[in-house]
Amino acid sequence: MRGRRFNTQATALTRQGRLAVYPSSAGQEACQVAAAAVLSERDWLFPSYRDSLAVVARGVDPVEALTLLRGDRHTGYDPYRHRVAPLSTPLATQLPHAVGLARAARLKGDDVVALALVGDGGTSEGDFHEAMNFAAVWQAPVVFLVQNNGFAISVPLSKQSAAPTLAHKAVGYGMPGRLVDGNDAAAVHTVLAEAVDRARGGGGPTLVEAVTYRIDAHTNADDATRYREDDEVAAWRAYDPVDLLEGALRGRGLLDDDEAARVAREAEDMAARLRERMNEDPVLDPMDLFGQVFAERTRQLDEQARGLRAELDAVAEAAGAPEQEDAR
Amino acid sequence: MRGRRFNTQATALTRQGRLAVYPSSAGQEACQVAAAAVLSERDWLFPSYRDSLAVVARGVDPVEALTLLRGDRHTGYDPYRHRVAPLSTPLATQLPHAVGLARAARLKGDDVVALALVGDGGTSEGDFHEAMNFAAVWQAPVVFLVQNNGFAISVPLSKQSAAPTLAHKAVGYGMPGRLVDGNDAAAVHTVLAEAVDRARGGGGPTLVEAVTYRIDAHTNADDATRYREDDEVAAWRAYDPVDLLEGALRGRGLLDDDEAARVAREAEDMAARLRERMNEDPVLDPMDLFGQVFAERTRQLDEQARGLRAELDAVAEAAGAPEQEDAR
Amino acid sequence: MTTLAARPTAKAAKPATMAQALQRALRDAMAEDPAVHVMGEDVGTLGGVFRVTDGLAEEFGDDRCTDTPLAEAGILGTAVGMAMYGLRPVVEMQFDAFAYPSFEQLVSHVAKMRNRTGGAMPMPLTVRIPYGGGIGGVEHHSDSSEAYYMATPGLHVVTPATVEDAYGLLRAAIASDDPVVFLEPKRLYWSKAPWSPDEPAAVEPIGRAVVRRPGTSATLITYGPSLPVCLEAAEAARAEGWDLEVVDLRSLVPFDDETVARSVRRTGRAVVVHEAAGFGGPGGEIAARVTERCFHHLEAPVLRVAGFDIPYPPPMLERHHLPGVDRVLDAVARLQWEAES
Amino acid sequence: MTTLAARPTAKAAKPATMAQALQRALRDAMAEDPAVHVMGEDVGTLGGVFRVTDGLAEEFGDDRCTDTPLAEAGILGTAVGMAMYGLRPVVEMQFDAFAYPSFEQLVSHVAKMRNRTGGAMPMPLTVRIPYGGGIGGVEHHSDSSEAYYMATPGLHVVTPATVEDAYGLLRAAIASDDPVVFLEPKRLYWSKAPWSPDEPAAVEPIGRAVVRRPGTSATLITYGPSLPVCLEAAEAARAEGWDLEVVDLRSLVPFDDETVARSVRRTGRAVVVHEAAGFGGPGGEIAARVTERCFHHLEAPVLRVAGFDIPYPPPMLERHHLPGVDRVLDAVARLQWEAES
Ligand SMILES: Cc1ncc(C[n+]2csc(CCOP(=O)(O)OP(=O)(O)O)c2C)c(N)n1
Ligand SMILES: Cc1ncc(C[n+]2csc(CCOP(=O)(O)OP(=O)(O)O)c2C)c(N)n1
Ligand SMILES: [Mg+2]
Ligand SMILES: [Mg+2]
Repeated sequence: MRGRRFNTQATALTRQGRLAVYPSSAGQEACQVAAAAVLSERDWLFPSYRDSLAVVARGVDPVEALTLLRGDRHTGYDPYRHRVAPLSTPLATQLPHAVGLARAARLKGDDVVALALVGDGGTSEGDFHEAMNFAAVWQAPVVFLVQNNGFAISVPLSKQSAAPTLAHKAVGYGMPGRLVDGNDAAAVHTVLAEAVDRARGGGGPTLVEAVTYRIDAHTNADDATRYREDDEVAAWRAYDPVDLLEGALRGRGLLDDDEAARVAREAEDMAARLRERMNEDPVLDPMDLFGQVFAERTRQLDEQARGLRAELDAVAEAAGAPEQEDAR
Repeated sequence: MRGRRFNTQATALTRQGRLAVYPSSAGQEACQVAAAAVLSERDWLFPSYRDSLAVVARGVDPVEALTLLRGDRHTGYDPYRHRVAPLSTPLATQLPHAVGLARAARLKGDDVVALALVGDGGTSEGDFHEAMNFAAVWQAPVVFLVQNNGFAISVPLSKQSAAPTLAHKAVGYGMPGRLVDGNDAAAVHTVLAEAVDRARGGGGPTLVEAVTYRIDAHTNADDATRYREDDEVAAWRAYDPVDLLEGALRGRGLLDDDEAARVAREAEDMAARLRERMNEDPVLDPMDLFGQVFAERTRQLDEQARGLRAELDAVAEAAGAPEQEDAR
Repeated sequence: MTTLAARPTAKAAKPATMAQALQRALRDAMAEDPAVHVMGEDVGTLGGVFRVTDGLAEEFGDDRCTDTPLAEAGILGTAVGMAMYGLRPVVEMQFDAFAYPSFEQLVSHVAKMRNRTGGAMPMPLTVRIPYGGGIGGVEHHSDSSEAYYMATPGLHVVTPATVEDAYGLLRAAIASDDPVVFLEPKRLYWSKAPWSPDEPAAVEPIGRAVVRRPGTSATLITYGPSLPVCLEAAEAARAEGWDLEVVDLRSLVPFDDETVARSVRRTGRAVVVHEAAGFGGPGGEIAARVTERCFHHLEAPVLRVAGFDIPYPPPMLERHHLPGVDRVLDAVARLQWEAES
Repeated sequence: MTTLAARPTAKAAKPATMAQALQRALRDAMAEDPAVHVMGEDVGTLGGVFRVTDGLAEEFGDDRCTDTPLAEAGILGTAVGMAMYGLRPVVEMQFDAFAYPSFEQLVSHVAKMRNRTGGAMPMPLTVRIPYGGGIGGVEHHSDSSEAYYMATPGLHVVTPATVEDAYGLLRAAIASDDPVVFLEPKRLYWSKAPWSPDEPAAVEPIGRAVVRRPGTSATLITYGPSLPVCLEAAEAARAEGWDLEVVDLRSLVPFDDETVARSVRRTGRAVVVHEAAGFGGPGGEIAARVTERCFHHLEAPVLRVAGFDIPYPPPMLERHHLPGVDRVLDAVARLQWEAES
């Protein structure tokens, strides 16, 4: 529910120009939340660009999780604080990172599992293949979660793969593959938990395919009517992961109207706080451009920094304005 | 038999310095010869750097097939003459080429199948994955033959893959996978022929794994004793594909001593001719360096060619020698 | 070489965008030659994320304009195979940084295939790559990757800066029997110029630079996304008494030494302007060759205005990174004018 | 910057090869710091195809010196993950052209990770790449790929030309908290120099060029495989009355402008020498920055002697492609000496 509100709020922020772009995970909240929930504190999450909700669910400050998409900085959070790798834009490239980190942790004797997220489209990349193979050969404690939402932007799964399921890809690496209803939060959680346990216990990697659907367009910049039918969307809307979870909880007597109202209020509060904070203009210092390229700034970058400093000073002087400038 | 002689002759040529390097396919002759034999004239073969024997078996002049390794030119043959792509040194990169060519032929309505060769090590590359996937999605008329010879240079299969067999990799792409004894020429031929027929009939791609062994070192420059036991080699030597075939043919009465002697003589002749021709110094024109970079030589290359011409002329003048120089 | 005004002076009906001109070039090439095949991610039904392939799948079918699986090495690798069989693939890479997975196919096969087969196997394929910044893209969506392609013998590297050239150069790229890396300046996709789709411009031969603005004081050498910046700078420079010539390279490979050197010999001063990082970027090559050819005509060293030597910055800071009019004028001011007076 | 003789003057016992010095650098780094992990194709049991990792798996175990599956993007990508966890991976690419599959990981992650995380996530990894020609390799085994890495902000690019530097620079690369592309000149692997493995050279800080041979007439600027060629040319030039200074860059990034400019200001003439193709190669950048800094000291344009703008040729023709002593002397002769007398 909070996840849904996060998505609608973020999408709303793009309309207000407060986010440059937002790849919504509406419809995929079960996967997003389960991926975060299944990990212990010392584990690592490797998100792709669509997974900012999972990042938030892992504990990262929502504003920090959104800076990449707001445009004020790249990764807005310290990856080490909550053990969340940067949101990865180049598809599937985060998968070998997860494998390497998992292996490194195991070599050091640390009890760490890495969970890496990728889309159905991303499974076609060579990096997917190489990461799966390295993970299997090394028996690294890593779990791959494919969120199969049926599309890679406009390209449907049928043009992406001829495999019976994406989970079948596990066979070729000698690792277990699991297929799960990606809109059933409890089911996703169960399957992932099993995989995480196996990894933790030395049983090696698992590939999990969660079948789900992207309710929104690819990003706010995309026009999804070009490539899919309203009917299809409507059908998936009716099979909503948030509703499903609510129904299941109510069915088992774990949620009543009061509780539901409380959660809804909390989600509204969160969205309001997020809206408010995102409406603040970030204060940026252009001189930061040079500070983190290398451990020590090279002389060439010193020189370029001096040049920019002089330009900014000249502008500031001309305007009689303070030197620190705001970003828009 | 001729194949074996080709390998021993080529290896011998490296010792005489007539080949810069030779990656022998001794032990893999059954695969090499079957791969060529199974194709019809209009089909295409996509060899890797180890497959010069298959190239020769396809009809390419042995000297032309060896120029790459002798060092006088890159691809020594016209790929269109026998429909053989250049020997590919960057591993697995030839696989997407085969898929693209097969697709192009089908789009043009031509009855063409592409057969692509790759090693066990090459299956780990991203290009293998992407080629398999494109082939399956496009149902392209292509056959992938993995010659699993147990090693990628020094790295044994156990460090390369955790899959039950490499043929299992087919599952993840939705294509048939076949496992075959790579030292049994008849079996390899049968399995490949089936796959080629399926491709030709519109049934799409097949992955074939042929289990075999590299009897020689990786190349003449390699020292295989560093990474494998003599026992292992001896065991595989005893399971020799040429002997196996001879035994099978004799068993079925298709080969007698006279015939065997005739084939042996032919192989010796071929080797002798090859030795003789390879001992001729190739005549090379350094000016060829500039001729085939682009369809039309750029002004910059014209200028560089003039520079080299002047250098060569100066050398020739100083030596009083003819301008055309030989290559060593 | 011809001297053209900045805006092409076609007998145009209404203005068209660069994206539209590119689309039209693809369309006309496909209509004329059945060997031309377009392929890439989202190029079919969607018409590409920049809509450059809009309508092509509808008009020519999925087999001529194909949505591929999401794998750039696979896209380029299969295109190589198609070219081997006589087709003329036009590959779209979705963004600059997403062409990198195909780097091995590009360098080791596309660029080398003709040469390594003694001319038997040409590679008549075009790789379209939207490049550069200025559109507020998140990281990995704004790289200027032209230096990589320039450093790879066997490739032609072409980039249009005007609507008319977008059409003319893309037609030439597709018609070329050599592989062309065709770099499309993202931030000019929506630039407009009077250009009639019914009378599209002529095919513009690859390899010829053009003087976009004649001038006498100094030469600005540029290409692609930086052309408008240079033209604006040249206008602004008039106030300072400088009459700047602006050369649009259009083709980075082959490089038009004649046009560039002729201009610099005349003006005696030059600044190279591009978005790519300065160090190891195209400007070094350009400055070096201009200096080799014009040394005794130069009043000052050839200067460079380029992106900083940093990974491309986040959207809110990109304007500080991109070479702008002021930075170009600063460089012009440093061309040692005292020496003259 | 220090002025050294061409051959390091260590208190050496017997001569060692560059390959041995590199092996020793890896060994010492691994012995000192358990975070150092070596990985790549055939680096374990075999000791690498050039034997640079010889004995490391035996001494430190398979987990510290690891034979990986055959997939370069996977090797570098998993190394990135290991670096994220605090290790110091040293990756071996088997040959220059076989590093290309890992290009996306290198450009989009290795080079950018520190920057894109605001400094939180450094990438203390080293990518060792044997590069260049001259050893009779078949195609795809002799590329000079340094221009690609120079054009990628965020990487250090280092290349030794002497046995002593091989040790000192590799130690520095591994110790660096920034990613270093460490380019090993293939044809110098078996070059020898007096160098005592028991008293290995000091760690040589990255970023400092060195004058290998002092001279007064002109400066040869070079690095890696071309250093011996330049030293030989400098000897031969004495007969022509030229006293050539030879600068070995050692580090292409960061670039030591001071040492290079100081030399060229003094000599007034310069030639850049490298194997990589001239167009778009390192020489353009070097010539441009030298000219920017030394313009009024230059008697002639900075010239370049480089590989031709062609795919690397087959072994039997490579000697025509590689810059040799004669070609260097020719360039020196074109440095407009008439003007002086
Ligand atoms: C290497 C690479 N190629 C192309 C892109 C451009 N791109 C961004 S998202 C996307 C589709 C991704 O589809 P999928 O993996 O299914 O994830 P989803 O968007 O559905 O979550 C593409 C092609 C990219 N980011 N990285
Ligand atoms: C992309 C790439 N990486 C590395 C190499 C170097 N290399 C040449 S052969 C070889 C091993 C190949 O093993 P396999 O695929 O099993 O084929 P085999 O040699 O056994 O026939 C390696 C690593 C290469 N040629 N291409
Ligand atoms: Mg998807
Ligand atoms: Mg093998």
